[in-house]
Amino acid sequence: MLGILKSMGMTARACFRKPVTIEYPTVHREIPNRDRAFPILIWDEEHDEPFCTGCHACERACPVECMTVVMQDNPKFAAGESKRRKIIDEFWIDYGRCMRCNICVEVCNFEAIGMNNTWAGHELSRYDRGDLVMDLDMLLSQSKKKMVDPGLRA
Amino acid sequence: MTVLGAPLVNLNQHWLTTLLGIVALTLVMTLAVMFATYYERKVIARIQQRLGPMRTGAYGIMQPMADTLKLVAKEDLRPATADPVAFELAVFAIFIPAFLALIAIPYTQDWIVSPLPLSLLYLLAVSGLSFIGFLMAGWGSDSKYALLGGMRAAAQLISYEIPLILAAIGIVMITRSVDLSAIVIFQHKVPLIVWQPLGFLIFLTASIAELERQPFDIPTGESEVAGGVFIEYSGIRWSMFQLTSYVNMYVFSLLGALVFLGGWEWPFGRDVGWGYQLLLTLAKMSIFIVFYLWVRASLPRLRVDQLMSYAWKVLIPFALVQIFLNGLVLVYDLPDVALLITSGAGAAALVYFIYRSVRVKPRRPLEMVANSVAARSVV
Amino acid sequence: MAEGEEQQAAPAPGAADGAPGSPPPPEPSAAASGTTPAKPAAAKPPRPAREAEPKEAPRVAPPPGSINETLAAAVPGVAMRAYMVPAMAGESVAVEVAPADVPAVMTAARDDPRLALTYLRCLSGVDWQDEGLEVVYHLASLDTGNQLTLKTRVSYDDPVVPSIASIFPAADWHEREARDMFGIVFEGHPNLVPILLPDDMTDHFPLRKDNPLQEIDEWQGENLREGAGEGDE
Amino acid sequence: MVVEQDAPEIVDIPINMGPQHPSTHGVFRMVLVVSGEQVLDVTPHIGYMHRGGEKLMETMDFRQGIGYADRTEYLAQFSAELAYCLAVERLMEIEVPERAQYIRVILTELNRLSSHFMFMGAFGIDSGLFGTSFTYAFREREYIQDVFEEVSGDRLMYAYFRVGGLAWEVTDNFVERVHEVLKSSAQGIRDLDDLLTRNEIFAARCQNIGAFTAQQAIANGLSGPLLRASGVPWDLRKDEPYSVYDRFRFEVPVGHYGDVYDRYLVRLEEMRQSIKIIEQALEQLPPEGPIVPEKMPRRLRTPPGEVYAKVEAPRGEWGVYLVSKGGDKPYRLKMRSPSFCNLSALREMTIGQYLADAVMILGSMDIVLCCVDR
Repeated sequence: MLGILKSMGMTARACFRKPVTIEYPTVHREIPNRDRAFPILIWDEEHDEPFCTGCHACERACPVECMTVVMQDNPKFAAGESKRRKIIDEFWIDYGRCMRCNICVEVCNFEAIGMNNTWAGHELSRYDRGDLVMDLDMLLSQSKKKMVDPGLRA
Repeated sequence: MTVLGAPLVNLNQHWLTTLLGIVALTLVMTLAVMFATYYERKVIARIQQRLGPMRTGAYGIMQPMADTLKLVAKEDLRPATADPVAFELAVFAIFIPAFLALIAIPYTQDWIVSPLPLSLLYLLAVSGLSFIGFLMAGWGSDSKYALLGGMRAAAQLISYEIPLILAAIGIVMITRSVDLSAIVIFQHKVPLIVWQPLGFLIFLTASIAELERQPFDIPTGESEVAGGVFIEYSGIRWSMFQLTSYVNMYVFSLLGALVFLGGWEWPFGRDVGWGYQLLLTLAKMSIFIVFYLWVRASLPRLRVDQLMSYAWKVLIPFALVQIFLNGLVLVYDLPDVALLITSGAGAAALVYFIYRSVRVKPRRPLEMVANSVAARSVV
Repeated sequence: MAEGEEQQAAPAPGAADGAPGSPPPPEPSAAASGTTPAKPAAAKPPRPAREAEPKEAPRVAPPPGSINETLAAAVPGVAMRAYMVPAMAGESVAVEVAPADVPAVMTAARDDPRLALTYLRCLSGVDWQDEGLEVVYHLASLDTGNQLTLKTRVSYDDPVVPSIASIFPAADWHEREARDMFGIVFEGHPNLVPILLPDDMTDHFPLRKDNPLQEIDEWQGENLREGAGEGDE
Repeated sequence: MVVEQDAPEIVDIPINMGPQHPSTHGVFRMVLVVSGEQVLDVTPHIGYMHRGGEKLMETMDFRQGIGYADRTEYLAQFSAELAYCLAVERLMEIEVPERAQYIRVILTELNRLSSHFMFMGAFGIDSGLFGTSFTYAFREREYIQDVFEEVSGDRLMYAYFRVGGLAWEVTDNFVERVHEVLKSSAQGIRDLDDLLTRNEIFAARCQNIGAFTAQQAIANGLSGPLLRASGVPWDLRKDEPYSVYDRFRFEVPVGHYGDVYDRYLVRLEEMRQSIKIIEQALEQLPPEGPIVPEKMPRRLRTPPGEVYAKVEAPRGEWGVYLVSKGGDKPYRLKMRSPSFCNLSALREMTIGQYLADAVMILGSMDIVLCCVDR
């Protein structure tokens, strides 16, 4: 009896506390800078090209084999505009398979890949899982538009 | 004790008026139930520190509309192996009695669809019908969960019907009337809760059980029988079950408000106009509703055997004690205050008995081992 | 690392019944050159020669007074091979017995008050390919702190081990799992049906080494372009 | 008149509970044979979530495997990561720096808190509460996850421990944040305590059901709170201290009855003890220092050997039996998951109880189906 009253007292007290939930799709919680969504590639503003040289390090280290990298000779290197001999040609990441372990970021020697730390990196639901395979343009677009300051590095 | 006569306040007893009353009542009740679902979700959300529905309309006020639309538009399924007659009719077997109960309730002095001289008896009788519907639904669904739920519902509803009726008999003994209007008018000076605290406690617990709400929601227990009798129902049929359960909540809240809290009569008397009377009735009804919601959000569910023993070993004996005490007072023509004393003592005894019997038995507390383990010389 | 290897190396000469070929000759030398100040000649840090890396765990004899002696005393007449593996050093002694002796040893280990190994921690199967299948029992005592690793080997052709589910009820599901994954038949088990695998999957043992992982069918690159939208309606 | 031939035959009904049932905590199925409300027999069916994690981890090197350890035990991810890292570290004989050890302990204990909160919430629902305990528990759980997210970047699959230490430094305000969270967690524990512990209905539902004696618990290989509730003071943090657990003063709660109520109480008390441990660890945490050993090999290659590393996860003993033949991948990796071992005692506990109690007993085991099926 007393315990039941205690329970009911507890719930009555809680009634006057502030609700802790938020209206999610319209209100977004602030996410920390380190937040790890999905990997994206980073754009080198200075040379106007991606940092990525297509060295396959991340592809090899990926535990789930979600990446496909194709390397090419850098045309800008031939023109003398860049110091990168090789540059990324094609890059696919299957977001449907990626397990966001940050290993690709850790093994990258050029800081060319980073984890998206914006809400755009989380709200990625698609109607077709094929749409979750991101190509080079999509991977670079956020960094190009300076929408993201990639968070976590190691 | 004086017995107040029952000046029945009739509408013009024309069948058309009655029919209009019934239609209006059904519509109003449907809206009221929609509001109740919204209200319940909001209240429980606040208790749980959530926001509750917020997205349809301002503060989610249109949420019940959206729910209704969704439920009505949903595909109505019937399992292939279900018994079609029992499955389909079960809905009505539960739905109709709940609405039938509404016509005998005096909302104000004049607002009553069908004034019956036996309205209290009628109300209890009608509300006791619904267990047939639960059995039909449980049997007709051809699902083991539904069958279990139906059996539990039947056992529970019948068991708790008895203390409910016995508590009502105590009231009837004092007021010497089974007409609700008369009972309300009897409480002109003092609401019956004062004279019958024990009966009130019994009524309150038994009504929660009749409503199958926590902690007595055993027939529909989500975590055990996964919805019980409703497991195979969907769409409009399921929503009718829900509608019924909320209508029942209103019925019992109104009944409690009228019988124990003085309804529209106490404390302002009969002459304040129907607006105030209605407001008064609704205010008293909402006390019960808030209590039901609050209990729902606070308490876990009893087990079947505990539920049954609570009805048969606690509530029914105490209800009989109440009747006996009332009989003593009436036979020896003791003053009214004797009712309060005896029933109050009975209520105290009930509370003490429950306290004693359900008290968490003192057990050896956990032993806190700080160091003995390390002393076991682990390599 | 260097320190640890020296520690390993120290008891190695005393290894009485370690596995053949277990003496680790490359490691002391690697450790020694690692600890000595850099020689000018060996400008490159001396890599521990990969080829020379031992393929078998170095086994050392358990120190005298270890639990295996008690065990041997408790079940006389059972052939046992006791050893320790460096990483397990100081914790648990491994004892290898023949499959037929497992129930007797287990019963003794549980009931002998000196051992009191009442708690079966874990039961794992290991596929050693050419050397057959191994069942590893990890036992512990909650009273004395004793630890024991019991091992038994069976061949691929006749993977039968007597069940210990009647001795340790805890082994029930573990044995079913080992049957699922390795096809080890636990004789006398009350209910040896697949537990993690589908009920009809009784002829295919996923964790055996002859079951390589299936190639991942990639949803990217060229594959995606060719197969895009295929099978999607 | 005797109507024997017309007497209905009374049959025991087999009830299929799961794989989709509100209270099986995942895709778990049990077939209960009931006579009325009494359970006569139980047959648990597991394996719906079996993903071959052990096989997959055989193909992954020691860094890649950590992500899979997370996914195996998704309520006590840090414990699973820690066991995996401990196994590899023992095999490679890596000494983990102090600071990393302390941070590991802090995070693992916070993880225990969040896991037990999950238990409290779900258990309340099993007992029939309309989600109130769940929201209170999840409120605190979310606060704890906020810290995990700030540190590791993810709310659920942290992949933060590495062989040898940690993947990266914690945030600058880590200590203050943990203190804040501890404060709110203490509040959450009080709330749940008020809501449930003394509640007579809850006690009546929990007491004296699913009781196991110490002998039964040991024989059935139970571990963690279930074993301790049965009266066996066995906690790996005390008995076989790993990491830096031997430096903290805390107590191990031990029950006497071994029933569901004791399991609940043990978990509640463990949460308080966890707070104590974290507070001590925060005090002792070296403010500076490396988080990976200085002489860390670039490629993680283990010598051949085998090791059985175990940690006290919130659900019990999480063991990793790692067999290596040398190289950068395990040759065989067996995960001794506490949920699996505890669940195997379900049958013995449930038979003879009521149907509603079967749900409570299953709830009191606090299983994680991913961890059962691996």
